Amino acid sequence: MKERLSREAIAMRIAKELFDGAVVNLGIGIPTLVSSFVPEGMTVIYHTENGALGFGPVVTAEEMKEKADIDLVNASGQYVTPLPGMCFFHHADSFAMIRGGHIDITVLGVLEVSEKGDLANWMFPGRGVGNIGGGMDLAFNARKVIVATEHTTKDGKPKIVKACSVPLTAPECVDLIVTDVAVIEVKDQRLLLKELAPGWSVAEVQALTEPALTVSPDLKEIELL
Amino acid sequence: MKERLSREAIAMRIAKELFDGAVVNLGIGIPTLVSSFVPEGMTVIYHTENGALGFGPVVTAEEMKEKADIDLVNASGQYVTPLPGMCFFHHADSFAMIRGGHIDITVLGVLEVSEKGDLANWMFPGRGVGNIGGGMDLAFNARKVIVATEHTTKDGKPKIVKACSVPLTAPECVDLIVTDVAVIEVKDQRLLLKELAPGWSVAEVQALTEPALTVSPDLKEIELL
Amino acid sequence: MNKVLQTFDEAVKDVPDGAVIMIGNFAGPGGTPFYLIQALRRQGARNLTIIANTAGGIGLTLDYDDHRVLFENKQVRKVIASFPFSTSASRPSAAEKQILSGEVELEILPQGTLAERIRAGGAGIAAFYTPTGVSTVIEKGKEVRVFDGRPCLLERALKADYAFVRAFKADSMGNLVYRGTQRQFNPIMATAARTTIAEVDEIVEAGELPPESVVTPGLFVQRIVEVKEDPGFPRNLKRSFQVRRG
Amino acid sequence: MNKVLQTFDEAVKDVPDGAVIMIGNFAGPGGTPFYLIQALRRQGARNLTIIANTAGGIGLTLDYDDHRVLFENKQVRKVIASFPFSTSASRPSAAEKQILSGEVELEILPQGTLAERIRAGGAGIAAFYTPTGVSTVIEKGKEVRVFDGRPCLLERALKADYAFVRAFKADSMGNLVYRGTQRQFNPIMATAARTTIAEVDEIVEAGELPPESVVTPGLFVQRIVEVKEDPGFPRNLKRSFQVRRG
Repeated sequence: MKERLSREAIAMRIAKELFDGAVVNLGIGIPTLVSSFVPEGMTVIYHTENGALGFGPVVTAEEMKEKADIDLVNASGQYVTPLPGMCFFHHADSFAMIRGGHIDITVLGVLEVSEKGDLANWMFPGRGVGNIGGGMDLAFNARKVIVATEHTTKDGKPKIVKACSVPLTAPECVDLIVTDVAVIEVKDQRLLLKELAPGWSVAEVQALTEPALTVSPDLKEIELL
Repeated sequence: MKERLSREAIAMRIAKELFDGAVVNLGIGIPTLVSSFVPEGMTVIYHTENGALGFGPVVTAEEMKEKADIDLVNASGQYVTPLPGMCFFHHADSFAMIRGGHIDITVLGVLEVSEKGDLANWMFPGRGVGNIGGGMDLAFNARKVIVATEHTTKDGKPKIVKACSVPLTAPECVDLIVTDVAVIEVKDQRLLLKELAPGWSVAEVQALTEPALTVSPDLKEIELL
Repeated sequence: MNKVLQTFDEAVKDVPDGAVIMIGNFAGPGGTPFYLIQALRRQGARNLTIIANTAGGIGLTLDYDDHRVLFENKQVRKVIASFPFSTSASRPSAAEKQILSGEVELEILPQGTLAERIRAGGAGIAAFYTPTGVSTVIEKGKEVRVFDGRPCLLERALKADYAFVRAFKADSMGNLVYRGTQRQFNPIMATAARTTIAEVDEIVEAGELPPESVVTPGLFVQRIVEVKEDPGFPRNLKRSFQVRRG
Repeated sequence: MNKVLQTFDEAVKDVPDGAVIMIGNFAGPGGTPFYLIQALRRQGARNLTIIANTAGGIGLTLDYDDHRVLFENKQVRKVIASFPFSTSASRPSAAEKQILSGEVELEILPQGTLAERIRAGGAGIAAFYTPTGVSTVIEKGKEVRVFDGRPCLLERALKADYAFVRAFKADSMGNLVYRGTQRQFNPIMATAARTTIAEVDEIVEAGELPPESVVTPGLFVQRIVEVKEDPGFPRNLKRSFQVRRG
């Protein structure tokens, strides 16, 4: 059985990296889903580039009419909800937090990630243009950079590559790669395969990965809970 | 009649340099007195290095018991009074205002000022030590630097000198020198004598001044009101 | 000392061709000076340099006429931004076409570098070293220098002739407060321009804003205009303002 | 995630010899973490580097035991300050004597440079160029570089192991608000230390501080201690606190 993990399952696995009191910035896409899987009783404090800390979940479609407030949005332009203890600040202060190393964990999307942990995620492939936004500051400066991604492109090509072919977001920045088939730690410029999706073998994951994987002595199946 | 102007009169003359809406930072000593002579109807906005803007007059000895508040002090440690429209900020923001050129006028004290407009006012003479405080940022960065001083030291030596003998606060920063006998503009690295205290001649002021003074074609008696 | 003007047209009247203008803008209309932008379109100044997070019309959130209208009206020569392109390949913005054709010059920056360069402009910091961007396209043409073992880029201050900012309330001294995430680039842009023009929901008397809550001290604000009700306001935007005011 | 501690002694317990400590302090006791300083004196860590506006005991305002007690107790090896000496020649501070004898090392800085170096430490800016100090004693040993025709000095970021800050209220998340001119160096020091300890008048529940009024976001604050009434409090200081609370 070679099922791949859903986007939600990837997010669930990443949620296990969080800790009580962690300050976390989530990128667009799968990363946003991570907030849905924070264990009960754990306080995770969300940061958004546009200057808010400690806000609550994204407003759902049903809540939109009642709760959407154009002055309470995250960096993806989604409406979010107020939470006791949240606060606001301007963009220079917000990136002082990022650049100053005050963000514990960021979760980002991926176009390509290299065996050294180089991350590329800002260029639109084929369009010749790109948006850097806040991702580059996060990739360079967050204490821990986790990337969330499908293991391969829609065409089946590896997204984990020997060297990135598109412009970098940041070199050697990624700490942990969580995909729909594996969890891989970037350690000493090597890729350490730590967890496999249910039913997947090392060889099968390696076949979808361009650089050679080092297999962790503690290799295990991904646990989501 | 060779009377010298009082400290209050020096402050009165400096007050004539203010304008409606001016943002002003006053140093310790004679400069502090300037705020007492702002013309009726003119709004002058005071800035203090420790992070307040638009506050009111210093609390007098009689008002002390009723009005002194340890959380409303100026950079000299004097209690000041609240005023509608005042606001507070931290030290980095306060000096961003100074360094960024947002202070229209600063009035500072003097140990020595040179013919080029070099200012020296931070070393305690004879003690071999000194306090820089906020004066150096103000001298370097305020749009207009006015110095308020007696023309000579207690020993009768010129405070306006060819070159400063004590460590500089800032080179070529002074725009206007107001003393107890004259008003002198620093222009193109020369000293332009513009006003004389009542009863004083050019020669008498020159005799108390080390560098040569250029006499303004519009030379007149100091007008205080 | 009167900073209050009655119309947005009056507020932008003196913007000359070739002016450098900072515009507060991020993810939706909350913190965008919508009416000032509209007035500048009517006023028609050309060859502008726009400094803003986006180049307008990125299609991320509510669809409304942000500063994309200045590109559509061919008033822009150069844009300095971190997120200059539409999020949708099928709906490229006016800026995207003009940038790709070479009609508009783009300087793209990491968002934190953009913000810090603006703050530096307001704070009299000539330049600073940041780690962000080393070994990426951002490095090109910039000095790299190592501090404590970490390579950093030298980045220069950004200043402007005008800043268009959006705030919640102003008092008559020009002090500004912002609502929620409305703050974004607005407070730093207010510090970095020769003339800062604030578009606000309400102007109150001096003393009505708690002095500890002021975010933009009045010395940074030269002109203030209050938003009046406007029947021609874009539908989507109006709906969201109703949400806000409700 | 509990940041609240019951005693000041507990809050400073782990300060090691040789630690770098920032202390909020300016012109009087309003924004000075009085009790944290007292606790550090009792705790006794030595060879400290103190980063503060003064070196304590400058005699400018109310006479009270600020961080001069750390110098008197010979706990300090180095001080980085803008206003290190007493304003009164006849009453030199402990720091002054120790600096002149060579016992304590002094790095003197313009106040704005001190503040900006602290902010840079918190903001991940490795170094910056400021015009202040060129052609003065401050220039010594520093790189001078001309930007837009104006010479500037290269100044490096300052960081600390601990920041002792004084605020008005904290909430349980560590968010801080300040009263009036109490702010001064406290908010920037809170950003630049590995461990920031806040001494506050009152700790309230999360949500009680209006979110737009928070000056120090909670992520910068690791420990919070509330000031209790203290009969041994210096007379002058107590009088002024009564003024405040009245």
